[in-house]
Amino acid sequence: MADRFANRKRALKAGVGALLSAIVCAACGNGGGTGTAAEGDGANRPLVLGSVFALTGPQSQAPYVNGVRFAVEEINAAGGVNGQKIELKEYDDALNAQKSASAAQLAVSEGVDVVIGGPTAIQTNAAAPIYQRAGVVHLNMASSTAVAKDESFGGDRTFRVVTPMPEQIHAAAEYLIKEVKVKKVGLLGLNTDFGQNALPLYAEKFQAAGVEVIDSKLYPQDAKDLTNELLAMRGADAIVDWGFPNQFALATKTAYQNGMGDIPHLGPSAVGIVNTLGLVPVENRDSLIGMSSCDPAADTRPHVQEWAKRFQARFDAVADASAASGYDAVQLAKAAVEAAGSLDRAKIAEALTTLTLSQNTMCASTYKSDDRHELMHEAVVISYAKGEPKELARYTAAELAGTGRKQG
Amino acid sequence: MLASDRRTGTAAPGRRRAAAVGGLPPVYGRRHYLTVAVVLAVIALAGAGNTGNMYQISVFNTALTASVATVGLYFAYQLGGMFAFSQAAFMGIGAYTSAILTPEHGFVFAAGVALIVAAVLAYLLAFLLRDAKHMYFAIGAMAFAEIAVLVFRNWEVTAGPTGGGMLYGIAPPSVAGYEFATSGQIFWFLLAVLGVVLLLSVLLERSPLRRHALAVKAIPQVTESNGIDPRRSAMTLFTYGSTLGALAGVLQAHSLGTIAPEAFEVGVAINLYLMLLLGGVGSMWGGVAGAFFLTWLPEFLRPVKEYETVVYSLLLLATIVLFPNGIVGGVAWLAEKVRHRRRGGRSSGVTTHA
Amino acid sequence: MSNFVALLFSGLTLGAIYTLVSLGIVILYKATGIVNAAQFGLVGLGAYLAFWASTDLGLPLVAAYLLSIAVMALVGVGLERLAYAPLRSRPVDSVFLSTLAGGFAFVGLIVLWYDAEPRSLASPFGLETVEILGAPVPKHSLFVIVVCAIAVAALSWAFNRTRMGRQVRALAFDRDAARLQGIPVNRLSIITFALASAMAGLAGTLLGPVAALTPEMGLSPMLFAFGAAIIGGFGRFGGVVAGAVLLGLVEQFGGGYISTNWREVFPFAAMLLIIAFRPEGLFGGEARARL
Amino acid sequence: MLEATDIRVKFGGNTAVDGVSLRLGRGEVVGLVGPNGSGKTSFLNAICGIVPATGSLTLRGVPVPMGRPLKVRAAGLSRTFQTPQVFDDLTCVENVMLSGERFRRTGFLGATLGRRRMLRDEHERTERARRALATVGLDGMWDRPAKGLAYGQARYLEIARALAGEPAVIALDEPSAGLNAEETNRLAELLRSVSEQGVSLLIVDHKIEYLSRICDRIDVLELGRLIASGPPERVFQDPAVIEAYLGT
Repeated sequence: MADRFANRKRALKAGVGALLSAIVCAACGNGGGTGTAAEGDGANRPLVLGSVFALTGPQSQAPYVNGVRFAVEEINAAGGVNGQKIELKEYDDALNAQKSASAAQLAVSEGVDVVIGGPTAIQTNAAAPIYQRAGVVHLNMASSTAVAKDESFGGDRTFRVVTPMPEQIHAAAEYLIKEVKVKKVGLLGLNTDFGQNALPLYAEKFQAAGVEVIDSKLYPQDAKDLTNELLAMRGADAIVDWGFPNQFALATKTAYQNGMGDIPHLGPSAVGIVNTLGLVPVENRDSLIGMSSCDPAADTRPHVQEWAKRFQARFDAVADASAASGYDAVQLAKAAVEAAGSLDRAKIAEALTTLTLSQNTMCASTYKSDDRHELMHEAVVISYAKGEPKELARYTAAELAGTGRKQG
Repeated sequence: MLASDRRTGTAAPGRRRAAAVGGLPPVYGRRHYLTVAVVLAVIALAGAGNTGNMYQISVFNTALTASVATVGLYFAYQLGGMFAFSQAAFMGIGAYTSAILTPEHGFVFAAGVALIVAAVLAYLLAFLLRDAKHMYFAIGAMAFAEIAVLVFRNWEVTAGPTGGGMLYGIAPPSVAGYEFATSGQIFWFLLAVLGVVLLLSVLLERSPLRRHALAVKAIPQVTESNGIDPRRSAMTLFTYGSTLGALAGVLQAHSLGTIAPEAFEVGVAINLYLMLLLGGVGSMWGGVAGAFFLTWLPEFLRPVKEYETVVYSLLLLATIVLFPNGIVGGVAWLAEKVRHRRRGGRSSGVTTHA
Repeated sequence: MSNFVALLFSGLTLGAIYTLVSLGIVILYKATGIVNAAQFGLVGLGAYLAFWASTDLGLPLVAAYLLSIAVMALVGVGLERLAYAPLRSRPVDSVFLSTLAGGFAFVGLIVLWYDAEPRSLASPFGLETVEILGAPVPKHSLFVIVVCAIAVAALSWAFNRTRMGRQVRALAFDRDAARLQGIPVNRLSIITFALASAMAGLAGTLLGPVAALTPEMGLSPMLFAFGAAIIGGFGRFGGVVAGAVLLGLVEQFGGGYISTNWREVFPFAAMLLIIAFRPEGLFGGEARARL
Repeated sequence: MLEATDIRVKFGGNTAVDGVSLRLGRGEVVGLVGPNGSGKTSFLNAICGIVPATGSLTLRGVPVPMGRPLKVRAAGLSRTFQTPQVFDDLTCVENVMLSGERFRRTGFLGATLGRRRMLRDEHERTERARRALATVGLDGMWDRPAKGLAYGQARYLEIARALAGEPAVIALDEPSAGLNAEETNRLAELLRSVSEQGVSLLIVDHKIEYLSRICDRIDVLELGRLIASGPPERVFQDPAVIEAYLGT
């Protein structure tokens, strides 16, 4: 969601270059050459890694892209995988189904072995079946979809690197119920699959724990006013708000203005972005709680803090959960290839099902696939009081694994 | 039907173009069927060359789907004079209806129902807005589109308020037991559908409907005092065009395998308009040309990464300004120039309304 | 009751913003015959300019607002000089489409300038509220409403009382006749372009603190603005204002008392029905024939 | 053929046509004259149903509702306009084909399922259109786009379109406007031959001399009222009429 360019002058220069190259490319006609999709073999050739995210348009997913780039740079600098440098190919799928499909097809036709991408359901729904059919190993970033083994379009080559949303929701509910000891909650959510999938799960968890759900409301993506929604939440001792950063910020401001500024206001990893972008005045962030796979900014592990600094220096951007997941996805690919000892995709997938990764991972402390190809089952609860991210609670695989089983 | 055209000698290609053949006005003498054949042949050749490359083919499929929608737009907007900002919404109506019905009743039946549903809704909308002209109709259609998208998003039937209106794992098209599973097979299926659409559209081009529509668009009052109901042709053509939109939606849903409300927002309709405008609003061929041009353009622009949006819209503006009659218009103009030279300056009266 | 008041004010705030965007469109149409669908890009640009002025230049907020509006006026002049010429001769609907494309060009530029992530523009009043009939009403909302009221008053004065206003009205009534009478068409079109985009900028700077800044933030306000213009029959300011406020209130109260999940449906349904049953707009419109 | 009684047209406050009654027999040619603003065109628009009006109208003895252009046309009254209204994008033949007395099978189904019969109808219409064009002396221009026509030709094209509808009555609004003397004579010839085919003509015009040649009767309007009616020679001697004209 967040993206930053190193410096704008360079960006604009590049823009001119881009215009030219665009014309040249239009002249050269072909939209992308065919590559060799090598199933099997893998005798001394580099690992071809695809990074498929939305780079263009008003919703860009640059943090993932940067995370992936960063990992590839570091790994290659350290000698690569099996003595071969990783060959990174980046594709733009512009957050729309048709472009996701064509980007996936392009990646496949250019012979990627492992592809990392699909942070949203739109992208994943369109692309996952294509990778699956082509036998490409797919490290998926969408927390809200059903993608995983033996779901309708997942399969033996599809793995999920981020914590499934149902498990995040389980953790969040646990926290509010056990730690905050809420009696009444109000549920808000974005009126897309993101919020729509989440709210029923929350309602379920809270009702099971005998917590009263005051109201559950969805708001539009371009909401310019959330007075309605917040007024409906009056009387709650906590608000769950499953939205994207700008609506979450709007909700926070409105809550504050309507005298609900002091009750916990819990959201997804978007809260981290609200904090880093300062979408809410710093004095109004005390009630903000973020639910995320991880948050490097609040992570106490020294190697993560040190990594976050390097990342900041490299991209002039705060390393967030997305960046960390992107980074780890590459580490997973590397580990799998090394374990497989070849670039045979079947073997890579096989290795992913068995390996356990806990060295220099920046998001999860440990990645270990379960029988549904979910590699991560950890979640953290972050407080953003005074704008300083602080870890309130951390939920481990032991506590979360499988809590989202029936969901998707 | 084609046979009957031929019997009256109106279809025979190779006759002097634009001649009053068999006693009918020149439009019946135009080489429509030849053009359809050529268009299909070109696409087929270009596609067949790439059936090996799934990426190229998938882009072709997107373009073919878009072509169906833009041809529909040509009839609703250019002939019917209705500012059809609802085209993407009708794509959605088609896509959801057939995606939902297919598992139970199979592709063909589902698609059929989808088209009927869309046609009925389109006619009702046209009837509701029958007195609204130009911008007024545009905004009305836009409002309809917004409502449609909200319905996709919030209605239980369309994976409503708990699934984001997102459907996936939609079966590929299958006709008479034969399933078009791979992108390559889908390409040929889409091409065939486009062919049918073009032929059907040619039949409308070569009929009183076109004449009436053009007249109504020009001076409605006068057609009325000549005994032609100015609303009738417009509503017919809007319905036809929107139904083609729905057909495009059906094709998209089953060739992509997934649909989401975002894919049918007004922005998409605007894009369809740009396709028609760039291709040449003067004829349905313009729709096809524009669809292919605007589908490939972003693919060409892939290397441009984050500058795509701005480069894209600048290129658009440039094309709109430089080619008022779009690609087809430009080509026709060139062809005319060449013919001019060859025949020592005798114009053969080609207009961009080819 | 307090709910009602709260919704009333948030509805009025939205209405005020729609009004500004809408009036920009209507004025430009009256003076030049162009239906400018690039307005949404200008709204975004205005907001980002204010953001730039307040953060990168570190100006105090009000100054930043004013600077943005001033720059937007210049942008308007630039548009008139560069973009208007090729459009002058085109039919109204292809102009509409070209300007739409132009609007997306602005979005692209904003993404290049301040990438795609949401930004936040502060209000001079921060998050302060005042108590009205038991409802906490954000001072910013009142600010928006007041500014809009002043803008409308000033505009209608300019249009009905000044010579320029009369000339523009003459243009709107009969372009060619006005030309023949030696009305300075070019000067007027420059002025109105500047005015229209300045108003878009104003709308953007006022909308910024309400929601967050995103490159496409102007899109949905523009749809409503067109709705308002249509309801007002592309004619008298009063009609446009009424249309805009109506849409704002319908959304808020529809959302508040019927269903939030469907809240966006209500204003659009209202538009659809009004266009269907009062094609010339609720308040009549001189422009209908030509549009 | 045509019987209009007590036609009234009001624009806001002022009355353009104030209770005018008028009847045409079969093949009769009536000239409707009067100073500018005397309500001639308003009267035509009224009986053609283009402007809201009161009064009653019968065509071929059948009563026709006011303000319904389609019904008026179907009942057998077609008209031409002060400035010729032709469709530039269409050829001459197509322009004329726009006016058929019936439009069955001209819709979507006609173009697709009912295609063979539609084509047969089209042949008929084309033939009729060509005959009409021949009558007005535009043969050979069949497939020319109407865009290229000269003003006079456009006028004739419009008349041909009116004729092709095989109407009982044709109302012409200043057909001689913009024609020079020689063209006006040809127009007169044409109109007479048309009337000889049994079509009644209601001609609004200024050029008295050609009207007096072809008209069986002249009706004079002033300020929306009928002030004189009768054979040309007598009407144009009528002092009231002269007064009205000198008045302008």
